[in-house]
Order: sequence, then C-alpha cells, then structure tokens
Amino acid sequence: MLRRVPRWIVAVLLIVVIGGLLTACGSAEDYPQTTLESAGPHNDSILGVYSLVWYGSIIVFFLVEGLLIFSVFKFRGEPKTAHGRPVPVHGNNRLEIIWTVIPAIILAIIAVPTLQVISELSEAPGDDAMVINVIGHQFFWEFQYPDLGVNTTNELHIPVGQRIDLRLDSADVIHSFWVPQLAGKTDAIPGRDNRMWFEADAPGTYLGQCAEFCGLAHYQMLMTVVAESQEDFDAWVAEELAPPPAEGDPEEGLAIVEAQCAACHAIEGTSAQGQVGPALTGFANQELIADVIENTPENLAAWLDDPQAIKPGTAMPDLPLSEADIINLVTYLETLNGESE
Amino acid sequence: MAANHVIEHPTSTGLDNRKMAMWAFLASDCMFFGSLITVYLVSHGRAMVGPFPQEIFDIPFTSVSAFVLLMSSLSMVLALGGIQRGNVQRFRIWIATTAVLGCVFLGGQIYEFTEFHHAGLTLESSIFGSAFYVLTGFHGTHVFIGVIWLLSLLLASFKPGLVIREKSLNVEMAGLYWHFVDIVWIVIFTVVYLVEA
Amino acid sequence: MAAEHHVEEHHPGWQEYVRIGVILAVITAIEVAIVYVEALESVLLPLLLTLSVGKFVLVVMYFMHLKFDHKFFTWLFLSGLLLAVGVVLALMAMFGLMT
Amino acid sequence: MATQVRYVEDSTRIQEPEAGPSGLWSWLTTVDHKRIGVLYLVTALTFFAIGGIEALLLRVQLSQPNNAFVSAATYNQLFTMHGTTMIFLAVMPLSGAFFNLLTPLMIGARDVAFPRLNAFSYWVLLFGAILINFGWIYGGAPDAGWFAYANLTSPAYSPGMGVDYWVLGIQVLGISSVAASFNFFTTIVNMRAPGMSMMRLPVFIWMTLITQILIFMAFPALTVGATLLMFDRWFDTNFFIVEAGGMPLLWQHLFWVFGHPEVYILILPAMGIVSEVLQTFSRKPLFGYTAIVFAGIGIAVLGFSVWVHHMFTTGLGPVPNSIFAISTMLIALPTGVKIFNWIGTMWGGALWLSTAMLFSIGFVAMFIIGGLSGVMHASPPVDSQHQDTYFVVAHFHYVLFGGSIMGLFSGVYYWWPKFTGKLLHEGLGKVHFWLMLIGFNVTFFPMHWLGAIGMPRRIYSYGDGLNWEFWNMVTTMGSFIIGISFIFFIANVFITLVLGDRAPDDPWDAPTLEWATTSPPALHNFDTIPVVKSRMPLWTDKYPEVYGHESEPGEHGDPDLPDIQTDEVHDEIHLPNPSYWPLVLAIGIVMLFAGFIFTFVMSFIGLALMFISIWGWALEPAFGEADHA
Repeated sequence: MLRRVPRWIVAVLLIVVIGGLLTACGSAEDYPQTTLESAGPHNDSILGVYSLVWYGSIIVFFLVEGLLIFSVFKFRGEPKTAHGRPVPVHGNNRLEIIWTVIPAIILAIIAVPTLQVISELSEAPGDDAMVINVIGHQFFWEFQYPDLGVNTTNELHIPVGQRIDLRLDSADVIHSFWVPQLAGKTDAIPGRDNRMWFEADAPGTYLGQCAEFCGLAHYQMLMTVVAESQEDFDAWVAEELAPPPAEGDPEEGLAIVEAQCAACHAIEGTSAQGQVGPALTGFANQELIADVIENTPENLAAWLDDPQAIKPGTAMPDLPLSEADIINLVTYLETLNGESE
Repeated sequence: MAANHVIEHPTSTGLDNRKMAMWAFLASDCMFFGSLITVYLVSHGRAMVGPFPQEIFDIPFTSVSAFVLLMSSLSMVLALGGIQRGNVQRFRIWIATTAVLGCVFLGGQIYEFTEFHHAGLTLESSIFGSAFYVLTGFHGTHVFIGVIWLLSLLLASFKPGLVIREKSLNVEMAGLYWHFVDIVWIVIFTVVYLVEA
Repeated sequence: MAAEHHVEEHHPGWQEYVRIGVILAVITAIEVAIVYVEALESVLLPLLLTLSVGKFVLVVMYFMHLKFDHKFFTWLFLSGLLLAVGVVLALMAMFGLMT
Repeated sequence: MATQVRYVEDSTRIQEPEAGPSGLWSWLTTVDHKRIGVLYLVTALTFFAIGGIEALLLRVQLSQPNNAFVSAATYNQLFTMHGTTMIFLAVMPLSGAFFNLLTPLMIGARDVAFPRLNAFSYWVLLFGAILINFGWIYGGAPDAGWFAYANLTSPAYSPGMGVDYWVLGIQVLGISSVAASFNFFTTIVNMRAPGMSMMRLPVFIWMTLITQILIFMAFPALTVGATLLMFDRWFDTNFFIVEAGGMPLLWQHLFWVFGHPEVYILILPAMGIVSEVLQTFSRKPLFGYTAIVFAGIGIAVLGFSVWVHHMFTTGLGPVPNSIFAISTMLIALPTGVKIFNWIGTMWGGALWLSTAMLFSIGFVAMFIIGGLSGVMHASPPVDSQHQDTYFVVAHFHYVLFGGSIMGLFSGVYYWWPKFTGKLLHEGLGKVHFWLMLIGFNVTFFPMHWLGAIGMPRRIYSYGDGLNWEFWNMVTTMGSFIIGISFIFFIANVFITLVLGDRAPDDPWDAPTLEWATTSPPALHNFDTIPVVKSRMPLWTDKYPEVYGHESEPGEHGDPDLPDIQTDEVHDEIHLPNPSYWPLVLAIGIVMLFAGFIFTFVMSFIGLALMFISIWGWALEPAFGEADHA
C-alpha cells in the first residue's frame, strides 16, 4: 500500500519543501535583487501584505491539494456498491455555500490590508522629500537632482533616512523602475508623469533594473542605488559639482564605460559586452568616429557631448555626461589600441 | 447565402441560425465601435496642432448627412415590408432608394473629408485627425459594404427565385446590418459632432 | 422545434414605419436646434445624450424588430451593447475625462 | 493493470466506418466538422511543437549567466513568437479542434450551423499562422513581446518588419476566431437534439458556448488596437506617437480588455474537458453541475472587469487599482467553486485512473497552484513586486500549461479513440503524463523563487552576482524533460495508428452522446438523431436502476422544450456540399493583409478574390440537390 502512494505526492511535496526552505533563507546578501527582504518603509508596507498572501497561499495549497490527493487515493478502483456504480450524488447546496463563503472570507482578509497599503503608498511623500527625476532611456537610467544640479547615469545616490520623491518619465519607450529591496516597480511612461517614493533605512548598495521590456538591450538596463550617510552623500555631491580636472583619469573613464556604455558596446577585457553598438576594443586605432569625423580627442569629446549634432539619426544616445566625465572618457578611450590588458 | 434551396432546418429555439449569428455579430460590432469611439473620446482632445474640432465641424451639413442615413433606415424597412408581402416591385424601389441614400451619405462623407483635408486636417496632422478619420472612416467602410450588399440584393431580385417572399430573411439580414450602421452613426453624430459644437 | 414559428410574424405596417421615421427626423432636428440655443448650454450634454438614446432605441425596437422578436436577441444584443458602454465609461474615467 | 483497457458490455461493437471521399482536394474543400477538427488538431500540435522548440532555445540561453547561445535579437524574436504561437496557434486551435470534433456530436447534431464558415475559419487560421511566422524566413520575426506594447512597436523604435507581421497576423487570426465563434455559438444555441435542453448540455459544451461569447466580445478590442497600430505604422497616424499627444497606455487598455478575457478563452474549454473526463472516470455524475455552469458564466462576466490588474504598475492611481484588485479577487470565488466541485465529483466515486483521468487530475492539481499565485498578485502592492518577473511567468504557465495544456491533453487521450478509431497506448500515455508533470514542475516551480529573488522576465541574459544561475539551470533541465515527454506522445500516436487496437464505440463507458455513435463517427454522425432525456443519456440508458429517475421528462428540462418523441424526427439526411469558396475567401483575406507588407497590388488582388468568392459562396447551393428531392 505505502509503496504505491508516494510517486506523485513525493514529486509535488519535494518541490514544495525545497522551495519553502529556500524561501526561508533568501537573504539579501545572497540575493542582492530579492523582493523578500526590505531595506526601507515602502517595501516594509508591501511585505506586510506579501507575507500574508504568501503564507495564506501555502496553507490553502496544502489543504486543497491534500484533499485532492486524498480523494484520488481513497476512491480509486472498482465500485463497491451492489449495482456496480458509485452512488450518484448530484450536489449539495450546503457544501456549495460553504466553499463559496470560506474563500470569500479569506479574500476579504487579504483585501483589507491590500486597500490600506494601496492608499499608504499613494500618499504624497511630503515637502521635505528630495525630488529626483528619473528618466528612462534605451538603455540606461538618467537621474536628475534638480535642487542640487547633479545628473547621473545608472547610479543613484541617496542619503539614508531621507524620503525620496521620484518623478518618472521616459525619453523613448516604456520602462519600469524597480529596485526590489526598496520598493515595488512603477513604470516610466513617455508623456505621463508617474510618481513614487522610497527611503533607505541603512547604508548599502541596492540593485535594480528595468522591468518592462524596452528593446534589444533591455536586459542590460541595470542600476545601482547607493544609500549613504548624509555626510557621505554631501561629499559625493561636492565631488560631482567639482570643476573638471585638467587631465583625464583613465581609471575613471573605464568606470564610466562599464556603467554607462556597456549596455551597447563591447570592449575586450572589460565587463562591457553590449551588442547593440560597434565594439570599441581597438578604438584608438580607428580612423573615424562613427564613420563621419576624424578620430581626434577634440572630436571625440564633441561626439560624446552631443552625438546627434555630429551624426543626426545615430543610435548613440545623448548621455548626460559632465565635462569631467567626458575628459575621463576621452583619456580612457585613447588608450584602447586593441590589446587587452 | 441566398441559395436555391428553401430547406429550413428546424432549430432548438425555433429561431433562424443566420439571424442568431447576425445578432451575435452585431453584439460583437458594438464592442468594435465602442472601442473606436473610446479611442476618439480619449484622444482627440490631445491634439497639439489645429485644426481643432470646433473650428472645422460643419453641423448643418453633417446634420443633413445624418438625416439622410436615418431616412435610409426607413426605406430599408419598407423594402423588407415589400418582400415580406411578396411585392418584388416595391422591394426594388425601396432597396434602390436605400442604396441611393447610402451613396448620398458616402458622398457627403467624401465631401467632408475633402474639406477637412483642405483645412489642414489629415490622418497624420494631429491625433484628432487620426482618431476622427479612423472612426468615421470605419463607419464609412461599413456603409460602403452595406451599399454593395443592398445592390447585390437588388441585382439578385432580377434572377428568379433568389429574392422571394419565402426567402425574405435574406433581406432582413441586410436590413439588420444596415440599421446597425445607422444607429452607430446616431451615436457618432452626437458624441463626435454635436457635443463638440 | 416544438415551438417552431410560434414567434408571431408581427410586423408593423408601413404607416407605423413612416410614423417612426418622422419621429426620428424630428428628434434629429431638435438635436441640431438645441446646439444653437445658448440658454441650454449647461444641460446640453445630458439633453443630447437622452435624445440620441431615444433615436437609438426607436431604430432598434422598430426597424430592427427587437420589440416583436424573440427576447433572446434582445439579451444578446444588450450584452454586447452594455459591455461596450461599460468599457467606454471605464476608460473615460481612467483617462480623466469624467471629472 | 495499468495498460489494460476495460471494455464495457454492449459497447464492444466495432464497425468499419464508411469511407468518406479521400484525396487532397477532398480535404481542401471539406466542410465536415470532423475533418476540419482533424485539421485544427494537426495544425495545433504542429505549432505546439514549434512553440516548444522556441521555449527550449530560450531555456538554453538562460541556463547560465552571461550566455550567448543565441543573439539578443534572436532571443527577443524567440520569446515573442513563443508566446504568440502558444496562445494563438497552439492552445486556441487545440481548443478549436475539440469544438469542431465534439460540438455537433455532443449535442446530437449532424454538423455545425454553418459548415462552410467553419472551413473558412480553419483556412484563415492556417494562413494567418503562416503569415505571422513568415518573418523567420523574410524580414525578421516579431520581437516586441506577445503583448506588443506601444510605443516600442512604433516605427521609430521597431523599424524592422517583425512588428508588421505580428500586427497583421494577429488581425487575420482574430478573423478566424471570431468567425468560428459565431458559428459555434449558433450551433450550440440552435442545433441541439430534441430534449437536449440548456441544462442538459454537457459541461464541455457549456464552457464552449461561454468561450465563444468571450471570443466575439473580446476580440474587437484587439482588432481596434491592432488597427490603430497598423495605421501608425503605415499611414503615419499618431495614436501611440507621444510627441503628437498619443498615449502608449491606450494600447495597454485595449490590449488587456481583450487580453484578460483571452485568458478565460484559453482555460474554459480545458475546464470543460476536465469536467467531462472526471465524470466519466469517477463513474459518477458531475458534482454540482449547475454550480459549475454558473461559475463558468460568472468567470466570463467578471473576466471583462479585471483587465487593469495587468497594469497595476502603470500609475493609474489608488482608485482604479483598488477597484480592479477587488474585482480580480472576486474571480477566485467561481474558480474555487469549480475546483471544489471537481473534487466533489471524485469523492465517493470509483476512480479509473486512465491516462486521460491522470491528465485531468493533473490539471486540477496544477491549476490550484496557478490560481493561488493569481490571488497573490491580485493585490496591487504584491503585484508591484511580482509584475514582469519570473513569478508571473511561473503563475501563467501553471494556468496555461499546467492548466490548459494538461486539460487539452486529457481531452486528446479521452476522445482520440472516438475520432481515429484507434486506442492510444495507455502505458506510453502514462509515461507521457508522469514525465510531463514532473518536467513541468521542475521547470516552472523554481520560477516562483527566481521571480521572488528579482529576476525580471524577457531578459536575454543576466550577470553572475545575483545567484540566479542554479535555479535557471534546473528550470532548463525541466524544460527538456517536458520536451522528452512530448516525444512519447508523438511515438504513441504513430505506433498506435499503425499497430494499435481498434477502438470500440464507447471504450470508457462514458455518459455523453458522442459515444453513442461509431468510432470514428459516420459522415452524418448519427443514423437517427437521438432524443435526449437526461444529462447523461448513455448512463440512464445503460444503468436504469441507478440513474432511471434522471430521465424523468422535465426534471432538468427547459419548460419550453418538452421531450419529443422519436417518431417526430424525420431522418432525411442533408449533408452540406463540399466547397472551395471558403478556401478562396481565406486566401483573399490573407492577401489583403499581407499586401500591406509586400505590395499593395497584392491587397487589391486579395480584395477582388474576396468579392468573387463571397458571390460564389452566396450563390452556390449549400446542400446537395439529391438530399432534399
């Protein structure tokens, strides 16, 4: 008897148990993009409902699947009645009512906190929140700090404990802004002003990425949120606002390439492996930039500053690069003679 | 579907199969035009360049068009009444009238489109233009198909045995379609033209 | 098939059709007229909608014979119609046109 | 024991089927619902295999981080076409195969209401399927996702031809579905055998009826959306062009007004199949027939009021999100009612665990999981984390694969003997079932977890610092187990067609009308149109001592429809004539659409063909002269 039981219970149970165990140990250290660990009040609210439905589902799952499997095993085989057919039962109104009402009660239990959290999360973040404009581009994120005059790409710095008021927009197609540990996602839709807020409880680096399919290099539209103490944040702002250095730093340039150009370009020996634009491995040996102008440092700087002005219609986006960024980039790109380091 | 047979398969409900399918089609077409009207309503106000609706709609002219289409519905029931009483002559007169009124409506629409085009409203000029032409254009296409249907019936009535009293359902089907196209225009005339003016 | 052709072939005569036609024409005339009456501007929208619903119902009931036909057709058509109206209203609300 | 088929007394009669006309021409001009059903079945299974291969390629690409098994561009085409193929070319036509094969037989009719329209629907489907796949050969396959969100699909962001194929193909497929839906709707309402009142209809027929209504109510929204997109792409209109005031969100609304009912279009037929199979193999009438029927109606009605739950993250605001969250949760109630009634059907029964029954039980088991995860993201805050992640991918595969596909395979095993006259091998069938069930869970259960740890869908590749690689590898292996299970099915089909046992008329001791005729059924389905006196006509006949009281006239009947005596039924058999006009009309329509891509001359030829074939269609006699002489 027992030998016949397990086959498909085992299959289902094993998977459920393994899945359940893993759920229990899904720490943010192991899984930097996890939704199950919260780093701020926005995701705290979500996790309140999330854990309710999660555990509720697991309980209902075991009850209903258990009932199903039990009835399969109990009633399999030949009929045991005298007339050779199981007793025909057409239904039972009381049972029908019970199994409609009980789920209705369960749903009501889920609905109440759901509605609370919806209204909680839709409240405006208040006047003392820091406004940041988030602009989705194919295929990078632009962050503007209008009060500070700072623009960054793919890397968002925020002070810990400060509520951030995000204004989402898109320069081209629909993107979705998502940093799981901090908040659920909100779409960045062209021509539509969406807002959301979040706040980080503790310093740290939180990963996120575009969640709405936006084209060829959608998968590389990654971002990092760096939450830091107010002092560190102020220091970072000061650095961003500092005048451009006279001489570029190739290390800085490489960092910019890996953060901002990697979605589209590939350079051997670096993490940049994009396939959308031309590979830049031997860029310094190239005669022309974008097949139109001579490859000189001045031209390269002008190209990076405003590609459309040099080659209208080019797929190369106008990245929000500071002057310092451009100098660093030029310095780095001029070192690319085709030999990987 | 006009065929040489007069077999009426008995049905479970006693209702004719084709009529059943026709009403299902009309219910479905409600969703089609409902969606198109929605698109117009939510889009047209977002036009960034003119001409804007108030500037170019010519209410008296369109009212005449609407009136013509309305009257074609009347002539359509009269045509149906004719064939149901076995009066092919009367059927021919009224079905031809209906087709002519339909053509007048289409002519009006072509004139209106031309005028608007001269005023600078095109499919690509603004979202109002896109939504307006697509909505009224699809309605016009429905009218056009209807006119061809009516003319086909008229033509078929000269061949013996095709359009006869026993097969008045063939005419009734065309009628249901035609009236539906008319009521769609009743809605469009109000929510697109009159409300804007 | 037992109930075959129990649905009466009740069709209004041509006088009735013409009468409906005249009513439809009159309503259209009223619609166009009130657009130009400035005093009615505040109630124009509901007024126009009511009048066109009236026209709509007349055509469907009489010219399309729903009044005399099997109720099944009425329900079938009404389900499509109400669904369409529901979608129109819901989308207008969500695109902020109802405020 | 496992492979033994029980033959029931009285039903071992094996008749040689009368040979119908054969040859290619007879298939091209056929209007017989059974042959058209076979065409649907073969087409659907072929595209199921193609969609499956696409899925396997996707899984190989994702099996390890930073992989480059296919290019990003190919990957995007593959996932777009995997979704489109599975939904429009595999699951819907597979359901369509059952609508065709079964509807007339189960309601006791000789054919559908409009046999030529039926042939037309099939040819349009086939040509639409070819059109939408044509990009693989010429110009690039669609690559903007199966829901083709504007404005990524605008000419500026999708300049290639892929989206053109998609937008035209989808409209052509819509024509096919909607034409078929009018047909089956009319057939079920109007063509029932005497005594077959609405509340005596088999549940599969009820679900078919509801599905048809959903199809013809929901598809127009998609048609309008696709038309706007088409105009944007060819005639420079501004519907989704943001710079001119266009609204990408409008596309999402139109798409999901269609798209959510579409989910029920995909699942309700499978639910109907499962209801039939559970009843037959529990050897016990369906528990709560009325509740199951009304739950189906409830699902259909509510299905139109939940579309915004696909758009919870688009920032519509708290009010729409709250309203649509509640309506979405409400759908769980009728769905739950169905699940409990299925369990109630098995309770106290005598379960015969045939392959078909196993697939149906598998359906219920897997659908419970899909339903529960569905309730989870009915809550917008939870959805804001789940949306566009692998959690959602897991969810809808539990509904559409663990649900629809399992249910449809259950139907294949159940009705196969009826239509081929051959029994599928039970042993191979059970291997198919267990491999598929295990492979399915190994593939899709881990996806819940992958979504929870932040893996978005539709990504070509991922880095290695995220710890996604292990479960992706497991998932990929699972997908190959599913692939292998399908090979067992194909082998089963070919082996049994050649070597298999002849099927008796009623191998499963089933209660519904289709088992009252021969296997395969004669061209005219029934020698005498049956008179139906209960919901389980074969059982009440065979086991009067158990079900005798069921056939009391009027007990479950529609008061309008008293039982009719057999002698009133005249069996003058009118069979529809074969016709080539459906095929020509279908060619015309597809040329009209394809002309947008290739050359407008093609469109004009298509229009001309359409015009001619509609005339030819209208003037040709639908029924043979000899028949009503």
